[in-house]
Amino acid sequence: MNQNVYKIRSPLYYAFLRFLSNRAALISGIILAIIILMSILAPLITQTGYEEQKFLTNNLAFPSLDHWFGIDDLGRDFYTRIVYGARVSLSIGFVAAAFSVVIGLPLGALAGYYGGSVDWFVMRIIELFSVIPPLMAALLLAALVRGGFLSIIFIAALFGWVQVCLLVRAQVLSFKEKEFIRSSFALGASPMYVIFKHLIPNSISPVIVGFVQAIPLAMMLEAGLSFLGAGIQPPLPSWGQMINIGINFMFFYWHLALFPTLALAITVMATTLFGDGLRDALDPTINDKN
Amino acid sequence: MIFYIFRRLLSVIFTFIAVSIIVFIMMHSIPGGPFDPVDMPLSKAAKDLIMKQYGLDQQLHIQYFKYMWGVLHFDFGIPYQSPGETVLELLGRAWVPSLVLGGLGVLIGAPIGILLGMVAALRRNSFVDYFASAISTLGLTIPVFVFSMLLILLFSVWLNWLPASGWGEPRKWILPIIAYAAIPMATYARYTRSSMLDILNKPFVMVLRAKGLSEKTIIFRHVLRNSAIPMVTVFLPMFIGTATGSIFVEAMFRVPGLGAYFVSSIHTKDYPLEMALLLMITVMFCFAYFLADLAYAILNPRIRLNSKREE
Amino acid sequence: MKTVLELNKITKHFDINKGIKNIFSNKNEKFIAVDNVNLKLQEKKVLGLVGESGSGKSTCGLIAMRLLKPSYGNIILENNDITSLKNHELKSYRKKMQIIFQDSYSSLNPMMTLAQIVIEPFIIHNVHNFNERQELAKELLNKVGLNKTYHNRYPHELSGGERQRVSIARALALKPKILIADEPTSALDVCVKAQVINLLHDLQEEMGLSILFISHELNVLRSLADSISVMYRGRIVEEGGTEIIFNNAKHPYTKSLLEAIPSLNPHNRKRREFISSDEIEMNIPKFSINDVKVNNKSDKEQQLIQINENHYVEGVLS
Amino acid sequence: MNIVSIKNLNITFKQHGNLVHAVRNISLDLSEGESLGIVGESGSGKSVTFLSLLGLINSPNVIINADKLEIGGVDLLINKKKHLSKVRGKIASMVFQDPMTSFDPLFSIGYQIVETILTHKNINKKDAFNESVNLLKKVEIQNPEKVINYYPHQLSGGMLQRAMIAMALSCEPKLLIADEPTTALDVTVQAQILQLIKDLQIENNMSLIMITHDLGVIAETVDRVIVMYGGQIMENSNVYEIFDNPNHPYTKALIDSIPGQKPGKRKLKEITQSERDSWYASN
Repeated sequence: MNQNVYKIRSPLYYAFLRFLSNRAALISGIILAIIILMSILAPLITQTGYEEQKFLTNNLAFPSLDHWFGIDDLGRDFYTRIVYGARVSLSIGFVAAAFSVVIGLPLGALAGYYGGSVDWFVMRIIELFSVIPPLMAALLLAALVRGGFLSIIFIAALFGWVQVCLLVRAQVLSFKEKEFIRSSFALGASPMYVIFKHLIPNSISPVIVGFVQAIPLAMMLEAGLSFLGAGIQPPLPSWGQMINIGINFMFFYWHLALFPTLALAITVMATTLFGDGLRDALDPTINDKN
Repeated sequence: MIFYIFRRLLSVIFTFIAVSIIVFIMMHSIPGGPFDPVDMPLSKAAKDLIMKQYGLDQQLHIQYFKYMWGVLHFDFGIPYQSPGETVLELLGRAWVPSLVLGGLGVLIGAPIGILLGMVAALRRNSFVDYFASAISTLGLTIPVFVFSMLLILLFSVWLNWLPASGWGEPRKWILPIIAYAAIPMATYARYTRSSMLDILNKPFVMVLRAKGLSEKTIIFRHVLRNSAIPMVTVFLPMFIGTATGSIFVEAMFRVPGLGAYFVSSIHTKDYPLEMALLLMITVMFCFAYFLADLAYAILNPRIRLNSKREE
Repeated sequence: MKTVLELNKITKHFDINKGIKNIFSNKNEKFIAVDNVNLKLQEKKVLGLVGESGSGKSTCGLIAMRLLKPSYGNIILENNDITSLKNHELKSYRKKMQIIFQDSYSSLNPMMTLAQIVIEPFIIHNVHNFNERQELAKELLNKVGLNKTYHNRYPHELSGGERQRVSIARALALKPKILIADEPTSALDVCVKAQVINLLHDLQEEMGLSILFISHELNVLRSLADSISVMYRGRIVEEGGTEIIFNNAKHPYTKSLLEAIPSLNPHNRKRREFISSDEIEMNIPKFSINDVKVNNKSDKEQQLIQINENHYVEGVLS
Repeated sequence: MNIVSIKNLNITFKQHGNLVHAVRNISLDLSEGESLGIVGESGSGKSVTFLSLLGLINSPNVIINADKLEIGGVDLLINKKKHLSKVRGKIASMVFQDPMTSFDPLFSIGYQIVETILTHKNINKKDAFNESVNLLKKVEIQNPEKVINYYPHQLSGGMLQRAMIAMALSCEPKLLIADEPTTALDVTVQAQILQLIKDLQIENNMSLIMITHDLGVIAETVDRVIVMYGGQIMENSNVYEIFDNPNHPYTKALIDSIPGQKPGKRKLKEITQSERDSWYASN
């Protein structure tokens, strides 16, 4: 090692380098950032609120210069509704993913660390979840809690935690056998010390990957339920809801169907690709591409 | 071997009962009953008569046990929305469109996906590799109803080649089948590609080359055989998932399949139909996973011939 | 000579089926990894524990460190039995005994800098304040030959030999009396192996360490160990001073081990005769009472027969 | 006639941006029936040289160029694919380090040996099967009729390595390349495998290339030794020369740093970084 000033490089720095080299993930990361910005600055970049029916006169008008996405069936500016739809979709995605991590991380860590009956119990619950058809159960739940913002988050988190739990459990299981865990036990460390000082810092990558991958799942579930009328109730704008309305006008007013569909597709794809990029960057052992 | 099968059957029964309880309670706690004045303007007396006739006035747990007793005798009760037939008959009728469209979707989608995955793994960083990765990413990320919407917009609305909806003569089947095929194709493309790449990097492939085997023999006789095992275990659960119909595809293409009936049974709170649908699909998933594990154990000699290492 | 660490009648069973999801047979076989082993580690001495893979030598190391519960037998550390102490009671004893492993990469937390790794023992036993800890860490890293530029580097930036030095530094942080080395040099290249052996050599003398050195390489033990115990299929078959073992080994297995070491002189190449495991079991050495030291304990338990001052062999006393 | 002749072989790897010179103009010749040992630390390029010889390095970002690259008279520089198929398994075959991962887990040992025989000889399956049973006998595997139908996970490391040697010899190659064949095995099993390779080499008048980091293996099995460091050949002379009076300092250091040569606890000779830098830059 040459003696000059040696730049200290943490493993996360190299993960960042690997992420930058993955063009697809980078581009989708930028798109995702733009969409997030758009939804935060929604009031600034839209003319009216998402409810004001100011353009009843030229109802269902096609996209024009002053109304980029045209007018919807109730005379509201469609571009505004799409932008506010982003806010709904993303917030549900992020909050549900956060809850998925809040539920999945501890369960995964405990199942992985203690094994035995704890692990058996957690795995039976996961088995139960993987056997019930997800959408049908979600529909049933949505009907039970009468749809709405918070209940959708609850349902999305209910199905999201399984993924995070499995990722964390696998990571803890593989690290539990590592010698540096044995060494710290040999030093006299208590289980709590080992979990917080060794296992959790090394589980950052599955947690981040689990979180980012839970977002598109939650968004898709919200859009699906809203599409079936059991999700977000009007007037709160949701892309799934708009697509449902869009079908009826599809033959004559294509813009009502096209824009929400594209919006949802782009957002979900950007998030998923961004998540995949993170996963490959954080865990170089999965040599998928080259 | 029998010991293992017995343990798995036990867990299937346990799951069946657990799911039935959860669903039963959830179903009945949805506010409003099947014969509310809102849906059907009925006088109080007439409503009580019907409730009595369907046994809905009894206490919840009694209803549950009566229902489960019926299930044991394959009597899933009478659907409220079409009292003329039993739930089983309705399901038999309703499953045909889902099975045909979903089934064909998987049977078409999976092989194409496998082919794409194989070519992508063999021609790495070539056009096909990027195309296959793009297809698999698209397929897995775009929600199915969005994809169906795009199909309808493209082929029915603008190009006007295919009818947008309906179930009947085969021309109407094309779009739903494509919609169904998207996810299996994408999953298998990605799955085949990564499992083949994984096998290709294994040391024994280098030994095969050093032995002088031709690249073709190595791929078809060894690499494919090794990467086939994970693919076989994925097939059955995926087939069940798709062949029981997707609510979205059936809603978008107005197909009277299981998904459609499920949605309507929730709105009309058609308890027997709802329960039967959910339980049937859950049991099928249980068996699918069980058979998948069994197939994995049989195909993999390491588990089939589980003997100590010969000294 | 004071015994600092003693393993007394240690036995360890593993049942085979619990581990792998065994589909095709549910009969429950027991695998005996360690069978009634007695080991004594003298103060300031290096005891070599040699045996092939699957002989149970690493299991003994883990049991001695109380990282693995023995099925039977007890561990005596400086004359107190620590076999069934609870974790918090055991903590003070932990300071006296430390372990280093073979796979140097997985013995260091990839997310921690080298300084943090070496400081961890002080944090666990909360000794010294923050500045003292930094100072001690620098000192420890220097002692194992890693200058201050290594201080906040990460494990993935180090070579195998360097990583092994860090785990040695961490093990010596609390100035233990006993070091258990579980094949620390097996995965290293020839030259790096020599450096680590020399390092252990110096540290042993400087700190008066007693080392239980577990290895499958007899030649490594020849340059490092004062006495050697030979393990075969979970039991000790021969024990004695290093040169005694090298020059007149009695047990057939020890002989086959010595025979198998490739000689470094092409001139004395020779064809070797190999004996199978059943032949080893068949001709266990036999000794008559009179020509053997009289103080052999007569109880059946005592497996090893003392045949002279510092040499014990598994054998039949007739 | 030389079975192997290599002139100025250079192998460079492109790793995200910078070029790593794994092998720097290596030249060596091996005559028929001769046994050559390649010794060096990990990363000295000893394995890469011979893997590239048989075209077994298929990563896209590797550049291999040489003035001459010939095995058994077959020139591997021009239209590699066709010529390689003539060489691999027939003229030259290889034995690898870890027997546990060198067999396809889904096929029995017998199948994988018969498969090799049928690739090179057009004889019917029955004869190929009998031939492979004899091969297992030749590598001293007990009751070969039973073992032939076993799967790789049912055999121990030593047995699998013997099966791999049998597979390598199935088409009577003129050259056997053994890449650290005994590193993953126990000491007693290692001695048996080395002796087996030696006997088979003499019996079939085969040339042998033994790649290892262990000078003991070299002393036991080969006639000539090439010491490699940093992708270059440091010394190339017969085995007695190397051990009796090594002339390159690196070879001396390698020999002196081997533990356990003399009785008693003693320190071993170490190599300093400055020495390493000087050798790396030397020729």
